[in-house]
Amino acid sequence: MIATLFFVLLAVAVMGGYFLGRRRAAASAGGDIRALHSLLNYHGWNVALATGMTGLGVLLIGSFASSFIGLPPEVVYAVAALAAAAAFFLSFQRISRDFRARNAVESMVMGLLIVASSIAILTTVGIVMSMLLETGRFFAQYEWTEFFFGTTWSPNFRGDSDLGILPLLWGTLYISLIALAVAVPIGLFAAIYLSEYASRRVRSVAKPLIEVLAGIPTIVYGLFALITVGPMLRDYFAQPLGLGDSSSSVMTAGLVMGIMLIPFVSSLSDDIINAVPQAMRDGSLGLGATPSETIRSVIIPAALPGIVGAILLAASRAIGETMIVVLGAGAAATLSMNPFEAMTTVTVKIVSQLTGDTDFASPETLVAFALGITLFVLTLGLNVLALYIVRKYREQYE
Amino acid sequence: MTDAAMPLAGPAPAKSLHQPDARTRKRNAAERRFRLYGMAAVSAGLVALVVLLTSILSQGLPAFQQTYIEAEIYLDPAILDPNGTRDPEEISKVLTFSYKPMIEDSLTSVAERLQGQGASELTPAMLAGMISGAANAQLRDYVLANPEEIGQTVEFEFLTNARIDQYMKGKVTRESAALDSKVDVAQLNAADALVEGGAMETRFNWDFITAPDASENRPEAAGLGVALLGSLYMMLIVLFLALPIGVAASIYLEEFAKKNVWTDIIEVNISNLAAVPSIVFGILGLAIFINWMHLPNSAPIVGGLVLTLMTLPTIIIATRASLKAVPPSIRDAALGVGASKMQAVFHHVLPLAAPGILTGTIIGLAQALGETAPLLLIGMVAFVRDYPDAPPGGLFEPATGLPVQVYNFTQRADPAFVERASGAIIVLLVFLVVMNLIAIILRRRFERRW
Amino acid sequence: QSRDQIQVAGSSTVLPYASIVAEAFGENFDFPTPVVESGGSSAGLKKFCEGVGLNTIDIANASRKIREKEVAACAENGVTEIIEVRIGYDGIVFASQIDGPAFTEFTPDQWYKAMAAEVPVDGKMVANPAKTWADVDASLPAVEIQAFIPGTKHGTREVFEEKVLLAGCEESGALEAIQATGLDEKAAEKACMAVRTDGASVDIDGDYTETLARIDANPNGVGVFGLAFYENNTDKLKVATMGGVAPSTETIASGEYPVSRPLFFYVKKAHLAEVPGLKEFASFFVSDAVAGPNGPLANYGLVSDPELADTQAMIADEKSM
Amino acid sequence: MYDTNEAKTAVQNDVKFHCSDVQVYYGESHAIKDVSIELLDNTVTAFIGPSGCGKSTFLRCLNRMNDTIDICRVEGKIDLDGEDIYDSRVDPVQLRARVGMVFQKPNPFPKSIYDNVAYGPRIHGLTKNKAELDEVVESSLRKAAIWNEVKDRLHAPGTGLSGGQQQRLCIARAIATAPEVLLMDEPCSALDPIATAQVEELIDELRESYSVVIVTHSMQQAARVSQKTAFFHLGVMVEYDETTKIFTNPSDQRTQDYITGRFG
Amino acid sequence: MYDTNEAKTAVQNDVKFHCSDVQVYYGESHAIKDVSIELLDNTVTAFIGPSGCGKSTFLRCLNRMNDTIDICRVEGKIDLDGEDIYDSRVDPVQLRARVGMVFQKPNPFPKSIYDNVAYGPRIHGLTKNKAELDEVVESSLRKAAIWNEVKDRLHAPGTGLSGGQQQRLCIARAIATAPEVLLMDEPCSALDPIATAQVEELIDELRESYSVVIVTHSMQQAARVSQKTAFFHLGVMVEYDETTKIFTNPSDQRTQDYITGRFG
Ligand SMILES: Nc1ncnc2c1ncn2[C@@H]1O[C@H](COP(=O)(O)OP(=O)(O)OP(=O)(O)O)[C@@H](O)[C@H]1O
Ligand SMILES: Nc1ncnc2c1ncn2[C@@H]1O[C@H](COP(=O)(O)OP(=O)(O)OP(=O)(O)O)[C@@H](O)[C@H]1O
Ligand SMILES: [Mg+2]
Ligand SMILES: [Mg+2]
Ligand SMILES: O=P([O-])([O-])[O-]
Repeated sequence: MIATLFFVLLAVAVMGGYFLGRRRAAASAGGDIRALHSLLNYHGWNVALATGMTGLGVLLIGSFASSFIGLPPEVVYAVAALAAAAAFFLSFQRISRDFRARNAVESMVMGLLIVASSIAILTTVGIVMSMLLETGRFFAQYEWTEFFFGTTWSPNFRGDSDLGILPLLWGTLYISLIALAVAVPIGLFAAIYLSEYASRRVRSVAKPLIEVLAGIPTIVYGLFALITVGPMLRDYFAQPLGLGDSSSSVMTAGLVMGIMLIPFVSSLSDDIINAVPQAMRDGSLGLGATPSETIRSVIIPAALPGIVGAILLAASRAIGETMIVVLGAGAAATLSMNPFEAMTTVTVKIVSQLTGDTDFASPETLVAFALGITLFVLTLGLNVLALYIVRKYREQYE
Repeated sequence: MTDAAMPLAGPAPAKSLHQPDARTRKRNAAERRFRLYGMAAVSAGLVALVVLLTSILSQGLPAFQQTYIEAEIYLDPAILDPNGTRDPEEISKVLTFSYKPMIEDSLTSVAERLQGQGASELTPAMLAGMISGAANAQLRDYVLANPEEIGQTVEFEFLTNARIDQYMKGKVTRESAALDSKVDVAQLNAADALVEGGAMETRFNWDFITAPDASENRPEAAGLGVALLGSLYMMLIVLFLALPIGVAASIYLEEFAKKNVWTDIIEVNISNLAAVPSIVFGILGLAIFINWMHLPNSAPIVGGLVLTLMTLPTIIIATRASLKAVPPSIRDAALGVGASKMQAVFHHVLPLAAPGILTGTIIGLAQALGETAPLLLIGMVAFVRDYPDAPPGGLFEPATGLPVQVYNFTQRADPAFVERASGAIIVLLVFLVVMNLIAIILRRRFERRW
Repeated sequence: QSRDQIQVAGSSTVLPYASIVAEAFGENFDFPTPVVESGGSSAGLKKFCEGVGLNTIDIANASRKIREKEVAACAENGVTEIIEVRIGYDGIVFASQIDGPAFTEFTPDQWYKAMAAEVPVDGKMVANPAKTWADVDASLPAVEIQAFIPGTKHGTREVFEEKVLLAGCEESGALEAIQATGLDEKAAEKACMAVRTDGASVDIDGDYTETLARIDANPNGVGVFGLAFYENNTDKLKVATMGGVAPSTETIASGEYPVSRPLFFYVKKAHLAEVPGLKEFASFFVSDAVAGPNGPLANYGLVSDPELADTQAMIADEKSM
Repeated sequence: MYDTNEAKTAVQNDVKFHCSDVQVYYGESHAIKDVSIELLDNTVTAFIGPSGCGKSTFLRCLNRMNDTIDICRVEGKIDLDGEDIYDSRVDPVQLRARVGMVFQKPNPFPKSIYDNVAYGPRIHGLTKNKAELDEVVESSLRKAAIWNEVKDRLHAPGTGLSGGQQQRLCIARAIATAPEVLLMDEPCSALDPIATAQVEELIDELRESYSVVIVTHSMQQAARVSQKTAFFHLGVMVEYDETTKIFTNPSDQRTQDYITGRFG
Repeated sequence: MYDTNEAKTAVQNDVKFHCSDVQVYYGESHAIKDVSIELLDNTVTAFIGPSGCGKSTFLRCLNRMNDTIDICRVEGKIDLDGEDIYDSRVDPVQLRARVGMVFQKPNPFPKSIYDNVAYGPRIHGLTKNKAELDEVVESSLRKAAIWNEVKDRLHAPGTGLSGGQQQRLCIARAIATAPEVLLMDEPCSALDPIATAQVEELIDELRESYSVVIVTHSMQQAARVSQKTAFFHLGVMVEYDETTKIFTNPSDQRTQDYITGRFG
């Protein structure tokens, strides 16, 4: 109730601030708004933003503080409302002909931008914090060397489990590689075709259609892998080649996951390729290059950072995917080179250990957190590498 | 300078434009191949889509149909109001379980009639068994609302039990029924007779879209209402938080932040967040939003926040890439006429980067809409029957989401849930397309070459 | 902060039963329908043990008994008084495609011989040589061994290992033979329960529907899953006897059928006074009309607890563990 | 030898820009070395010198456009009306509003022609209403000698213009904001003689109230429009003097060589 | 009035391009109207005319670069050595290899200077090995009068060059492919007189074996380097004749007005 009141009041103050700010600025200019340092809008925005940001900011800080010192919510709301009112009047008072409202607004917006980017950092901190404690508990109960260098993964209910991460890591790597081997060429060629060859009509239809692939729930892919692709691969490849007769396999999961990842590569790359200035294409075509030569040697290099970003995103999804792996690749943690054998990934085991039936204080459950942190660190390394590569090969046009 | 080495020494002998030379032919062949790969890639994507959609549609469309049966029920005072007081308090003490025998009794005559129409082994209990378990509740609600009708015979329309419904849709056959412990061939015969008599029909089922979930015993009554609302609430939160925050963060990182180790760390960090398995975001949400901030369990607000955090990296990565792709001369031009950097970005760079931003949003939202794992830990993978209120209050009330419903349906034992799972996927995809339609249209308008 | 509805979390095995009860509870009482989360016994208990207060859940479903360590962790967070409610039993059956090979009778020792990673041969442990069921026992069909057993996350797996593999190991005398190779008892038992990883046995990390789908796609496959799943799919599956006993609610309730496990839910006593309807829900859950042999739970596949009356009394008295 | 306009430089004008010891580096490479120069108000100053000698670079220092190039580093002191423009308190935005710029490569916004020109007045709030804005747009386009060509297609995209039209559009865009100083990097390079003459006329007109700095490769143009000329060579400002003096009697041999075309 | 080089036009050369009734439309607007012209081999042809009159547009027709502009539509017939270049059998790639182009706005690839120049020879397989390629790159850069400036930074990005340097880089890039016809859209607009002279020398040299078409706004330049001149006005080719003739005794009044600067 009080919350609703607060937000309604704040909204009114923000909107009112905008109009009053404009009014006052116009008045201070004495009729000729050109005399103002900043546009009327900025004066309005200045009051509005100052009020809104102060109100919300104090509210946030207040509720944060009250989670430690236990203030009643009424007090927090009251303080926030007062602060917002103060900000309103202060910012309103400051309006004058020479007041640099634009700069003020821009610094506030900049503040917002910084807050927005720090959310990513806070998320990371949150993730690490929420997993670190439990990871610590895990390593108190389980030898770290066995975890990192163990080659068997077989948790069991009576304790005394083997929880070596290596087979899981291997599975993760293998499945992701296959998925990327499917998604990257198809996605990239699709992006190229759509942005460079296809007519506008084809493009405007095909692109959103392919994007639907990203929206199909993964369980559908999983069942597709389980029911259709798995048996097919087994009957037509694995068995004739003598590579085993498991219908769940790395290959199944990888292929199906690859299909899901196509739009990640194609749509994002397509936008970036499309953004390469026409002058680059003209330059190359004018030298007698074919469109494909132009694409290969001029456009792709120029679009590289975006393309790498898209591929990384796809890889990230591959690493984080569970349902397709569970249904497509099985749940066996094996260290094998055979792509037609069942394997599993770190993420799958995070989910299954976390949602399983083992005692929640036992290493069998806690290992999920250790797996999470390890994966986090590993992907971090991967991303550093990617950043380095992009920096090295980046070609900035103009 | 040797003539051979120097191309400027003289032009190659003129060749006909109409007859490409060997090298050009080779290059053109390469060009055609390249183009073909592109077409093949696009077709591969489309074929995969068609295959998946076909299987979803063929399995899921029947879920939008449901079989109903008409029956006259004698509202027996002996059961409903044993004391004869007509006191609502008293009537409400009669549990739904007691309504079942009443239905059975009411149907005795119908059963006898049907025995003569080919369903010779039909017992009244079997006939009552053809009616959904939800009928009990339906009757009870009716009686509580109209206590004065007790003692009357009232005509009702009930859902049929899932097996009968599946029979009408051709999934249950006489052969399978013979083996099936949950249905009897006699019931199928009765169903045929009822259909002929006009007391049973299969028609479009809005309830599948609007009704709440139902328990495992009643696949026929399970709907997506709560899940739709939950997904809608969560997507609103994601859209209104992830898009502005993602774009703002990208703008700061790409346009304003000094390029130094710090921003490198943030950059790597964000792409790394994209690789964090979604369930870990659930762990985070549980720790931060529920255990620390004391937001309620199973609430769309928490789901929305968690999905926002999960979607952010996707939007940021896409946005940054497209900001990077805007040529610097555009920024120069704006700065040159005295625009501030902020103005240059918001007035010129952002509109040019819009297609990429929208793509990021489309893909990010698609991902967020289809995600179950993070919701698992914050209590949204649940059985929820009560609709949440309208926002803002409703954001804090329990709800599920469409993918959760899909997941739940696929976990259930009764085979009738299979079509409902696919039906839920169809609804989800329609939701996705509707949600992204604006983005798709906008993106098309912003796309330009320069 | 107030909250209207009861919050339940935990086992996905108990979920169907809990949601049947929740639905009926919502229909019959003036309280809102309880919210039943799934997510696994462990995750549910963990949430349960997070603390006392309205932002924590009221009931945890579990397909196993709460462990000592968990009780301790609970107590640490102030959750000291816990009411343990056993709602019945979950039977675990061995089923295959209805038109598939004749898997109709199994014994634990056959399963042990088929599933063991290593078996003792002449005083040495060697990798399990059995390729077909006929290799295990000539009376079984001569088809490739392809078993779909619950993954290591499932409580069912524990039951399977102990009540089938270990029992079969002992029965067949393999346990002794293993001990004869020089292992101590504990290690020998562990060896008995180690499942082969060469593909003959497939762990199912998903749920029983996955097992069902795999059997569907694999005529020779034998799946291990809950009775309720079988009962809802009798037209597609045929079930095998175990040690000569056919699984049914009666044989399981009487203890004749060896492979079953009890199902529980745990109630936070401190919440009984705070959350409207909590006590009513708990009593309703185990009432005869619901959990009795003719109630909707049994109808769905729960093996009703012969000692249900004790449980009802316990809830009435709010007797904690 | 060239036809210069001596009369106009008779009065000594105020100093607008005072630059001392300016150094510019692109990463390691030292592009501008020790340039010290005073640019006067109400004066057209021409920067001449061989391609790649640093004219654009120096020009971009004057309104801090170099800030946008990551690897570019500026040292030394540049004062505008006595205030150091590289001071940390200086808002480069305000600076650029006062010191406008026409870039060497025409860079219209991918917007309509009208919006291209109206952009500056809009963000600086120079007009009270739409009618005034229309007027500013029209007069700017007229001054930049492009009005006749675009008046029927004001809402067509600016990027769909010919090279020379784009260049004039950019000039119109720059003067629409009415800056105190206008930096023009080869504003007539893509223009035909008539358009060039019109732009030169514009420059001459602007001089009445503003200070103009123009980079040009055409000695004739420098001689025609400027009162002061600076000759750059390999990043060094070799000579800076009255245009008349530079073109008739340069004091440095390199200048002499350059203007007589004996260079290189 | 202008200083032209009559001697060189003495022999009558073969026709290289034969254009008749060429029309170009940008969407609705008719940018080139009824242009018929014969461009000769071993000849430098200059296109002159006011900005926006359609010079670039027509130039781009000659190697079908207009194909890349969606809204652009070309009608009429353009023959290269007797073959219609808009014929459906014609491969624009082969055409463009034979008819090279230097664009009005310098557009170096975001690659190293070396790779920019080596690009054409590489795709056309003009060199046998790295050493040969090096040689081609060097000689092209030398001819474009930029070698000295970039020889120490061949592997620096081409986009980090000054405007004039980029322009010369693009010239080097175009001649490295050794086309039969070279279309140059204001190749010297950003160049100082000395560099301009060097490029003009190059053009003169190229004429020995190729046909060159150059768009220029400088009458002097047209007069210096070309043997034939075409004057465009408002999309119409008003006059096409010997350069000497155009600059001394044009037959059309508009030409007369334009070259004497009385236009507009
Ligand atoms: N972004 C850049 N990165 C690295 N070097 C640069 C960059 N811009 C210019 N340079 C170098 O700095 C020097 C001066 O360049 P500048 O653009 O100032 O020349 P300029 O006098 O304007 O030449 P032009 O008349 O050709 O435009 C040149 O050697 C050029 O290569
Ligand atoms: N992409 C385009 N879309 C629409 N109109 C265009 C386009 N390019 C050029 N035009 C128009 O076509 C006409 C001819 O343009 P063109 O570029 O050929 O002129 P030009 O003679 O090269 O001029 P300049 O000397 O200024 O480069 C002009 O009116 C121009 O505005
Ligand atoms: Mg320059
Ligand atoms: Mg042009
Ligand atoms: O979900 P479960 O804990 O019953 O496997």
